[in-house]
Amino acid sequence: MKKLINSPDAVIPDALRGLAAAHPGLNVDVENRIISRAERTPGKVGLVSGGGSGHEPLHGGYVGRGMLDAAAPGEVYTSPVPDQILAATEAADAGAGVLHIVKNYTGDVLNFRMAAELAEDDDVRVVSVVINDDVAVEDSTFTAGRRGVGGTIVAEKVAGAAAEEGADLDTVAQLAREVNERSRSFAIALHAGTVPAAGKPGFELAGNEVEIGVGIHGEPGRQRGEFAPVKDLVGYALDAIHADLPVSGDVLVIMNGQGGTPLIELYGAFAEAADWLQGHGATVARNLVGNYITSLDQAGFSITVTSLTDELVRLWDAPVSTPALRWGV
Amino acid sequence: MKKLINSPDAVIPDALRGLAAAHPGLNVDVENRIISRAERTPGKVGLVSGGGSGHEPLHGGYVGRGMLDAAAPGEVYTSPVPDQILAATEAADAGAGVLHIVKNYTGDVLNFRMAAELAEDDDVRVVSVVINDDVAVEDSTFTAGRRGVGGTIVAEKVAGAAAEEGADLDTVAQLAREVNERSRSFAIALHAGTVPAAGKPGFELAGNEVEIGVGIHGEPGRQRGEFAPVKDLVGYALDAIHADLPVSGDVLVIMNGQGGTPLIELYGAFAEAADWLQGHGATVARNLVGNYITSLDQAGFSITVTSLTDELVRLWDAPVSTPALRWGV
Amino acid sequence: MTLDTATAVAWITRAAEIIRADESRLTGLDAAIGDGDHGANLARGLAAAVTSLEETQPESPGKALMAAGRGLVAKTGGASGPLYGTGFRRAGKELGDGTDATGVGDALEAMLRGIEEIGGAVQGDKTMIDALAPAVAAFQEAAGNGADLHAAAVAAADAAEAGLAATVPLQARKGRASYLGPRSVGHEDPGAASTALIMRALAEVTAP
Amino acid sequence: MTLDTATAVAWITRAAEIIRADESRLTGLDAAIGDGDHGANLARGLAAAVTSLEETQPESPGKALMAAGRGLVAKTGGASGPLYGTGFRRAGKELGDGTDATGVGDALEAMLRGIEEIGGAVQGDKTMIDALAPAVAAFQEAAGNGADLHAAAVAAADAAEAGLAATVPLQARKGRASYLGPRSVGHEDPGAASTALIMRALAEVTAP
Ligand SMILES: Nc1ncnc2c1ncn2[C@@H]1O[C@H](COP(=O)(O)OP(=O)(O)O)[C@@H](O)[C@H]1O
Ligand SMILES: Nc1ncnc2c1ncn2[C@@H]1O[C@H](COP(=O)(O)OP(=O)(O)O)[C@@H](O)[C@H]1O
Ligand SMILES: [Mg+2]
Ligand SMILES: [Mg+2]
Ligand SMILES: [Mg+2]
Ligand SMILES: [Mg+2]
Repeated sequence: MKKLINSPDAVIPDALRGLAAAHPGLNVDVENRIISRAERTPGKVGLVSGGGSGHEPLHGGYVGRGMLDAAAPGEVYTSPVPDQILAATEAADAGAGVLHIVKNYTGDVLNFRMAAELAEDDDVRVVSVVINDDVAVEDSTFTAGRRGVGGTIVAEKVAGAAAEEGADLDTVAQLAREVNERSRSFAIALHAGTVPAAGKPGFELAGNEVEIGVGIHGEPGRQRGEFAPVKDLVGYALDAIHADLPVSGDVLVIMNGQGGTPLIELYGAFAEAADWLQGHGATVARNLVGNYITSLDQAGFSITVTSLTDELVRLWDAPVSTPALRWGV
Repeated sequence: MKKLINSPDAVIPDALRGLAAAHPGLNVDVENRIISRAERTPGKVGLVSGGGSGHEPLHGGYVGRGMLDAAAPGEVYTSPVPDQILAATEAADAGAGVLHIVKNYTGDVLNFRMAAELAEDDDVRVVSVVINDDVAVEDSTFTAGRRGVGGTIVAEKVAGAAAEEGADLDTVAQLAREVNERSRSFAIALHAGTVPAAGKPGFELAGNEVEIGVGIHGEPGRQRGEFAPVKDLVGYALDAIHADLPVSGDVLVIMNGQGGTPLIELYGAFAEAADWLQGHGATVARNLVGNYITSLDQAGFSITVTSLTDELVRLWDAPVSTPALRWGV
Repeated sequence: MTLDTATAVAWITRAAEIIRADESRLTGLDAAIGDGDHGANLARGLAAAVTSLEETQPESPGKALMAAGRGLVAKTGGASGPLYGTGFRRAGKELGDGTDATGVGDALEAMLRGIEEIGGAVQGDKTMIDALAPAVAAFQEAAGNGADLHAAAVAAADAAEAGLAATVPLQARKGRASYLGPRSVGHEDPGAASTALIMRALAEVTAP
Repeated sequence: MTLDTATAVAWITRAAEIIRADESRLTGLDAAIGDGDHGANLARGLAAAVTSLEETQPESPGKALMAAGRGLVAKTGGASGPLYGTGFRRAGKELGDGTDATGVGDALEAMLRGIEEIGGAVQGDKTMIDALAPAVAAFQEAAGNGADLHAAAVAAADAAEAGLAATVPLQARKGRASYLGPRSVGHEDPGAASTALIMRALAEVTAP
């Protein structure tokens, strides 16, 4: 394994040091692993998210005006711990309560739940919204439910914009829930990423294989499939999304890279997605193409489709200034 | 070779279709491979760049307000052809002449030169600035001179901002030249990228080897070195830069990924660069951390250091709205 | 022999040692059907539990397990941190000032109930419960039959290992492995494996 | 035999064929010390040259080579497009309405001068010049000694191949290979290899 690291143990503190050096507008507590905005707006609802590291720019890259107030990154692919989430919650609290945006993984849900209890002990009101947009996982009593993936970014952006406008905690939480209900994602990988401490890829694929329905933690997908032209892979992903929540009207599309796929391929994949959606009567009204929620150096894509309303478009378009998303300011 | 493509031949048109679908504010001529701004500002100096494909977001990703007016992407790693550059030049011309920002490669220089001659035949005044910031290559009569790499982005941003303000062609060109003189870059790769038509990596490295002083075309570097902690690799690159143009005062740093390196590693590398520069008495006044000039899915980093003036900072901070860089608007 | 403070501390210390020694096996199990961090998570968490014991110098075995649980929650992360952390805290609360085999059986049952409560898993879901539930049952049965602490702990450890083996043919219904659907069949559950090690540690430190 | 229009067209057509057939060898040479696109570039460029000949139906061999040169410039890209394109255009200008071996020698010399002029390379820089310069010299010497077009072209092709072989020990001083410094030693130059093929194509189409 060759990586641009000092040692597997140092990956996260080193990345946080870099984030701090690159973005002087953020408070980065390297030791306690909390990234927060330097200024609090009194009376604004605070937004906190977090999860395992290895998904950069998620989550630290979405801290800033118009999105998160604080983020708590855990070890690579491991949810953060309650004390850390509590500290992020306290950093985000400006008197109007705090929204926890939690991706649906047992570890994230449990650790955030413990943190929320601790915060309530400190008289900080916390509402949690659990994101579970990945249609690769059946949502049934036979699973831990769907995973949270790309929809998280949309929820953070939309809820963050509403909080910036002065909406109250319940309204902000309701918007995050609405985004989650309107968002679906699906991912396919060509090569697994390598966790630095493990030193080898999470799964091994043959030259003609792809991993279908993967998550963002290098976990194997629901099945292995045959490598195919990008048009077919994107079509497969969109079929799965469409079967779950039929696409129509204006949609936001995130054509997301998993960390090791270059932009030239993602644009090609996006071309296929735009064609497919047009063929199914939907219009790509907003989009992101690039690396927004990754799995270290994994190669592949995920696609997130959010069915838009005028209000969601307005909040999506609202100014944002974070390391990873910036416009209007 | 597994890539998100339909076929090696379709990579560029597919990516251009995707760019068109993602950015309705751009005119993308897929057949003739020209990306241009939808609107021309009469009397504004036009900026044109181009080069091989495979470096995304360079160059099409830098077309838009405050940067390029048009870009001409060639085949993968192959400079564009004169007719194409001519068409981009004509798309960019708004009556005040056109600046060609050309990276120093024999193919780019020759094809841009031919295009400039053709444009002058059509009474479009063209000034060319050749970027050659890569200190890995000795600039001597024994080489084709230094390669143009990351400094290109800074030149395009600064010159683009000046053009937007109404500066004339000679002023805009002089700024691009100044950026070039003040910029130095160096790159190290961990794995070569794979050209789709070739189907295998440009070079093969053993598990403990890195390629030192690589360019952006999967060409081997000047030497092979031993894999080492990122602190040492970044130090090596900065030593080379510093030996050529001693760093001091305020600098702009681009910690750039080569396409296959995840952001968590680039932030770690940036932390080391910031420490090194501070230790050498320089201050990182502005920075970019991410994939800005890539080599398909190559793993590794390049670092570009531009020594700043107040005027350069002002022009760097000026509003920009392109697929790859956006702020202030 | 009762489970006194020194034994409780020894249990956690020994568990930390053997989990650390078997870290890569646990990680390998988790890589196959999860995300490959269970070994690292638990090694880190149990090391924190040991530190927390050193720092708090607990005066009772109950306080020792509670301190260990807090250390686990504070440093493990992932699913196993809150699950084991809550489990040890509940066990500690139940255990109080130290007790014989029957009391320890109650404490282990409290651990099981705590983990079931916050994780929502039941036996057969292919989780740590599949090792813990039979271990607790075996411990209680042995204690009920008059076994001493060590003998009951050995029975529990054996039952946990059998429970671990029984996870192989199961399809996971909780945790990350559930995302794999039928592909989760044919592998040992990593959390069940770590539970078996933790039970074995108890058997070791209670040996006369 | 003079180099008439049909022969000029045949030269380009044959060159396109053999470059296409040897595309992967050229690409391999370029991958070793350049960027691995020379085979694809020239195959694409010469195919465009052939298309341009079909479209323009040139009336003279000079016009044929000029049309081929324009086609090459318009589609090849990279360093070799402008270099070969300019070379063929200059050769075509010099060639005019067709001529015997001596006149073809002058045309080839014009090609060489054109490439030298825009590329700035001299013999020994490890470029296509290292094949072309000896080929032109050999052609002219043979023609000066009374050889016919075919014999002169065979001499040129042989000299180009020898020139190619002689690039192996050289360190590149132009083009991408120069970035490798001493690491460029020990490889054939891809542009010299394609020049040798183009000269061989001339020898073939002029065979009686
Ligand atoms: N809901 C649950 N109830 C009980 N145990 C669970 C549950 N979810 C997961 N586990 C256990 O946790 C183990 C995984 O722990 P770990 O790898 O540390 O956390 P994560 O899954 O967050 O990466 C699984 O093998 C399983 O035994
Ligand atoms: N300045 C030059 N003069 C003459 N020939 C050159 C020069 N630069 C490069 N070449 C030739 O061009 C060949 C490479 O062509 P090609 O691979 O198509 O272009 P690129 O180098 O732009 O990828 C080299 O092998 C060399 O023979
Ligand atoms: Mg985990
Ligand atoms: Mg090239
Ligand atoms: Mg795990
Ligand atoms: Mg080449």
